[in-house]
Amino acid sequence: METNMQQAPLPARAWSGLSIGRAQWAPWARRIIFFGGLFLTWEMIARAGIWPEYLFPAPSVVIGALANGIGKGLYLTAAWVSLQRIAVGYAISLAIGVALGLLIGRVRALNETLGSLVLGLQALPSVCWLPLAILWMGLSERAIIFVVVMGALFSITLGVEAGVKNTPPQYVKAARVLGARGLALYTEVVLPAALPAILSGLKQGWTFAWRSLMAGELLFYTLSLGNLLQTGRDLNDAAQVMAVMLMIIIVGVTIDQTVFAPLERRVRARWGLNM
Amino acid sequence: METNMQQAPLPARAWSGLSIGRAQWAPWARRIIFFGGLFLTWEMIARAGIWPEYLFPAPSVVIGALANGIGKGLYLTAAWVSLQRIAVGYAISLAIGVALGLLIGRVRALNETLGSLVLGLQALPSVCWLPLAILWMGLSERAIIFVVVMGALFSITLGVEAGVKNTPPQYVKAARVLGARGLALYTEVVLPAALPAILSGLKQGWTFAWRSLMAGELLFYTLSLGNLLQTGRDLNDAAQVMAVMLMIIIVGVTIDQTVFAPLERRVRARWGLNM
Amino acid sequence: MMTDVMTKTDAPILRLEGVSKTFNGQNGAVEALQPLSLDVRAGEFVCLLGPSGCGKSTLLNLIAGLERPTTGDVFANGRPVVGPGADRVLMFQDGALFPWLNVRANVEFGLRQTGLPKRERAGAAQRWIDAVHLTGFERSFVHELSGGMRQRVAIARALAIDPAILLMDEPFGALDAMTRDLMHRELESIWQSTRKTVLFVTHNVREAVALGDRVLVFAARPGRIVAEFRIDLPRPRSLEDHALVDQARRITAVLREAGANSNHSAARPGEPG
Amino acid sequence: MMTDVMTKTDAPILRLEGVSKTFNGQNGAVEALQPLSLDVRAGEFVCLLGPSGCGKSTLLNLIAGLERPTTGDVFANGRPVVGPGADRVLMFQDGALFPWLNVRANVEFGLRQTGLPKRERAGAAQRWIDAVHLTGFERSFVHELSGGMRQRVAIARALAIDPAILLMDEPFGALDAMTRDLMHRELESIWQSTRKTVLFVTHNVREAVALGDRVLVFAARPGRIVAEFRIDLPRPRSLEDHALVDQARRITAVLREAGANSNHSAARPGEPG
Amino acid sequence: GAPGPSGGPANESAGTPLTVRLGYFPNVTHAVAVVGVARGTFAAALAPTATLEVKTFNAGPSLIEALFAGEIDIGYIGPNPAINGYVKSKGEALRIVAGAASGGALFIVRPDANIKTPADLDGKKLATPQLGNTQDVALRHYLLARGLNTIERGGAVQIIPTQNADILTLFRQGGIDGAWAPEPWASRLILEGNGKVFLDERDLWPGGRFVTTHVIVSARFLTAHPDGIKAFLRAHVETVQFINANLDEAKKIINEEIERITTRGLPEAVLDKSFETLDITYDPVQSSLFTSAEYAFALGFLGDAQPDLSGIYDLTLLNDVLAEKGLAAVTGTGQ
Ligand SMILES: Nc1ncnc2c1ncn2[C@@H]1O[C@H](COP(=O)(O)OP(=O)(O)OP(=O)(O)O)[C@@H](O)[C@H]1O
Ligand SMILES: Nc1ncnc2c1ncn2[C@@H]1O[C@H](COP(=O)(O)OP(=O)(O)OP(=O)(O)O)[C@@H](O)[C@H]1O
Ligand SMILES: [Mg+2]
Ligand SMILES: [Mg+2]
Repeated sequence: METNMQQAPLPARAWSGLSIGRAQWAPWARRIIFFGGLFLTWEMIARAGIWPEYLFPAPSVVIGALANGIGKGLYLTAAWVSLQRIAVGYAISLAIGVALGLLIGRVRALNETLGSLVLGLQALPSVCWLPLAILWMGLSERAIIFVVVMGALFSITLGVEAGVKNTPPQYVKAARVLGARGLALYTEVVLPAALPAILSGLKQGWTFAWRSLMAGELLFYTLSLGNLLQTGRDLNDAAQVMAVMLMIIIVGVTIDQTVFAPLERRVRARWGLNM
Repeated sequence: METNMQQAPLPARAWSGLSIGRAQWAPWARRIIFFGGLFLTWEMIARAGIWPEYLFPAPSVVIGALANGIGKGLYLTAAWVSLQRIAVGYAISLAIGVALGLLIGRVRALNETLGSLVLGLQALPSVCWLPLAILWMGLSERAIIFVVVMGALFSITLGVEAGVKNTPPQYVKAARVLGARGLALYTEVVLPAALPAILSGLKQGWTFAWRSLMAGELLFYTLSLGNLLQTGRDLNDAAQVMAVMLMIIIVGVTIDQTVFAPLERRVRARWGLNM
Repeated sequence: MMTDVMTKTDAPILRLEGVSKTFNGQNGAVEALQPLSLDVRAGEFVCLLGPSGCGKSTLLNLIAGLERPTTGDVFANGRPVVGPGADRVLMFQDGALFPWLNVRANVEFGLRQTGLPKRERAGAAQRWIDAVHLTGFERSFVHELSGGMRQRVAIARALAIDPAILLMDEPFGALDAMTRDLMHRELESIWQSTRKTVLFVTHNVREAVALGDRVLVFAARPGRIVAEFRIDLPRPRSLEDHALVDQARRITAVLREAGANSNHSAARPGEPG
Repeated sequence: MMTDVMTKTDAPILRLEGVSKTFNGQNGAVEALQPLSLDVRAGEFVCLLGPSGCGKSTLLNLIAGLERPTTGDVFANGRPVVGPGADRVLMFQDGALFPWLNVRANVEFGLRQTGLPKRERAGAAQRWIDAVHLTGFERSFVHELSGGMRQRVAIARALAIDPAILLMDEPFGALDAMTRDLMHRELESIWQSTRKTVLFVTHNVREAVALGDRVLVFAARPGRIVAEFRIDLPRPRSLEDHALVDQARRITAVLREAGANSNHSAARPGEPG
Repeated sequence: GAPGPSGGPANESAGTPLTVRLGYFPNVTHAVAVVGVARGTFAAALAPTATLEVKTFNAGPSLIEALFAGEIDIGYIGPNPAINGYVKSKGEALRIVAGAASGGALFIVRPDANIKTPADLDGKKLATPQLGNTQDVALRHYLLARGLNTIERGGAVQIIPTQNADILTLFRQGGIDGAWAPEPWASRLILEGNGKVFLDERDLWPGGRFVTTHVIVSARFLTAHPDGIKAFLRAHVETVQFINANLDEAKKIINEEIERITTRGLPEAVLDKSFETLDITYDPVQSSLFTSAEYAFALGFLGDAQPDLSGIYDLTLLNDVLAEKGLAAVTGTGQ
């Protein structure tokens, strides 16, 4: 049996090495073609002159603005400031949101009360939180982070709640008869069983953290993406607005590709969800 | 055998009627206690005078403002206008988002390209869409609805995508060997299998439709919740801001309780997800 | 046909008093179990036989504490059952393995709940993985296993936590004859050395006779016990033993009648297709 | 030990040429099937026996077109298999019923894909529901059924679409003896009246002998066919028939050896617990 | 700057040096604040008893909220938010202690909209920055006075309150025919949107003066630290004088500051044009505030009862400072 077990792995490993190599390049090629095509189309539409350039600039103009902003060091500093805020805000939302989502998803009385409230609160635009942020946190970083948390928290909560609610009951039953109780039941069964679904909630939460950050950064002037965006808009500088949009999209796609997508892929492979 | 089958149902139906009656009241009692307690706490904090009333009004003041606004017919007209917009915007987002989510969730090449883009686009605050809305739609209802769609669409897409990706592959395999192909595979298997997860995406999408509506309505002034909110803030009328927030929460909770929650309950019962 | 359930002199480890269960489904109510009383002595090996849908799984769920009876009470060790307990472990018909854990972690799951130190846990888990012949698959995930292998992991997982009462729902259904044979011997020796109490659901009459001290035969719609057999054959028993085969044949006859009394008596439908 | 797979004079409905499958799991690669060639005549009833994890389900998956072979090719009706087709239907080991559909809709599922009119669909579905003795449960949902009932729904669902090749993965594993008996007769009569080609995985040697024209015995790790038996006993066959029992005994011996040659030869682990 | 230790609404704790927290917009209408901060005039005037801390905002509501929350003590702000803040806090939160700018609002029209006389405005689409703000009220009052009715009142003129940035977009696109906008938007409508001046709002006011920017102070801070405010106002008046005496240098400072804070300066032409209609002054032009409030009330913007604005001004400190410097006092207190 020992020999039987060892016989197979050798050729297969070489094989899997190959196929991973292949699998890693194809997506990037696709991505490059896709985004390249997108930019090309955009450029062509912009050049066709259907819309005035000051409203619908070509990507070359936008990238020029971006390069200029980055060259002056402004955009990178701004992005760095914003990234720090979003990191902190997202981390806080994550911690509270996961706990809250677990509770709401599994405790029926909480679901009926707090759950509805969360859904209501989530519908509130970030601008509603600005006065309270100033009132409770003062004119400080904390106020901005508060706005980020208010924007992302409920989204994460709802995502976790949904994941947890849709946990196949069979797993919970199995865990209960095996002696899992209280917290362990949540952390060792409900949470991992729901992880594929929860991950999508976290992804949504991440994007809403961005949205709220852009609103929160308008509380007062600091060099940040939110203010660059607003300044661009105030000056009717479509190129700057789009450059900031591009930065948000690039950061978003990068985070997706380096954090969420691999995580999701691994989780799904492990959970046997790939077809 | 006939008699055996008919024997059981009789007592059980009476029984289930009873338990439904019981089950329907308890949640409402809990909800009333919960929200009642919430308002009481809020009132007490506000009355304690830690924060100035013009920044942190008591619920009684807010409800006064609400009653006044409703009494004058303003709030209801505004809510009606906003509700119509959100209904249209949400319906459009739903149709496109479900289709897009299905595609992204199941077609790998699309996932790697369009999927990332959606994630990036979702991170954009609604304010980014305002100039493009004016550019493409002009000063019309369509511009506002465009903003709503841009706000909710990607959230719904991501929700559907996640649900679809996490479809147990066993179901798809079974459907394929039973002859399901192409569209039928999606509409008859992937979509229903993912429905519990998709519902949560739709719920999130609904709340983000609200957020975007509030931003979109600022495009130009019309009597609407978004403008009442902004006017409230411009006038430093905290009571009005909170009254509008309250309206949003109330509408949100109502929609949750009358549309999403029962839908979710039914789906989960049918899918056997209740424990 | 219904024989009275006998009571033992020693206190039963498991006692069911007028336990019944009715489900309210989309299809109206289904009386899964009619009121039923049953005593099980500590160390007894009870096999449950019966047509599909007669309430065997439901009964195990009630004893495990996963479902509450519609009427009646379940007592384990004299205490009423209000939920799952470490004294009773249920092995599910479909395995219900955790897909996010590999084989080793699945087997260790119950042990981790008891707070057993890591080293001992690993040792115990490995012993059970070896016992179900999955050595070398410790790090595989559930979806990488065959049907029979999954069932074996489920068995190892249930046995690893060493409960007083083992509730096994068709545990050997997906096993090949040889593994099944091995598992019979394994289970019997565990049972004999630890004097566990076992409730064992199976569709295999000979398996029931080979393993059980007592065999309960259920009928369906509504679910109820229609017969009870004591098996006094000496152990270890062989599936080929004449006395065993005879006993099995008698039970099969009763079972057939139980089936005939429930829905199988329906006229055979016309040949479809 | 390995006997050559025989070729028939009439064109085989199913032909496997050097088909092998290796999985790359978290635990390294597993060679589920060594290169294997096999011809199946139209109308043949082939039973697959073998220890757990020897690649039986994998083989059916390959034929169904759900997995692509690592090497080799599968031909159905002379055309290479590149995906699932209406000519081959696979019944899964775990049923894989759709929880959002009730019993009737599950059975109708395949028929709906063929575009059969509603009325005919309902009629055919009802016939099959009756055939698996689930009359009265048409509107129940999957989670409201017992394990055996689910298996029966899966059987009805697969048979309803009337494919030329039926791939059945332990279809009767969760059935009680009597239903199993009925289903045997049902399946045999369907097979005889429609001359379907059946590949049937089971762990029950007597079942294999009772149903099959041919019985293939697999060994595990790596998965391969180690023996092949033609069963020429007259039909209908009885499980109690002497010739059948003898044949089964011979196959069991081979099977035991096949098992012994794969991982069961590992030293029995120490008594745990 | 680094967040100061001065939390809470107070600053009342004696002993520790006083921190004066100033809020303003990096904008041409806030020129006094921008220049005063940049040249260190405020900080110098407050030293050594108090230090200056600045926060810059981009919208009125945030600044007022910060003042309400006790996060800033002094602010530069337009008449609308000042009135709203005063009314909403029932006169508790703030006082206007000086003016900072006058003028700087123009009615710009598109050349191809063919608007020559007020009568041509009928049936046109006109934009204002915000429903009920100074420009919105001015436009509505202007129309009403000329017998033109808006759509809401059964007329044909459509007024579209929309954000300044969108006004420019719509103007360029031809989505609107004209806009009543403050500087620097008015200048940008002219320079970037090719707009024509239909009316300079100064022409509507006696002496061509109407308030555009104020200095407001938290009422509590004013009571607790009148000396600090006085010192600040001294610097304020000096800065006004400096700007008026050195307009070119001031413009340069302003644009540098705007660029420093928002990363982007204004085009020089826009800046120059803005200062053509904008007057930098410490006079709060009280009468214009009251008049504008009356118009607003008549148009239904200030609620059901005419708000009592009598206590909104506290100009004694400003007049003290003016007296010190031998300048004429600002007049016209009360209605
Ligand atoms: N997706 C997979 N990834 C990795 N290994 C797999 C995968 N699927 C199957 N295997 C391995 O392939 C081998 C054969 O599996 P298969 O399911 O075909 O066995 P089987 O003969 O059907 O067994 P059983 O009788 O227990 O159902 C097993 O060793 C299993 O671990
Ligand atoms: N959640 C449920 N809702 C409604 N009916 C149910 C539910 N669970 C079980 N039933 C019904 O109860 C009856 C008994 O089911 P049970 O699973 O106990 O049968 P079983 O004896 O284990 O059968 P099998 O041998 O097929 O596993 C069946 O008729 C089934 O349809
Ligand atoms: Mg069962
Ligand atoms: Mg298998």
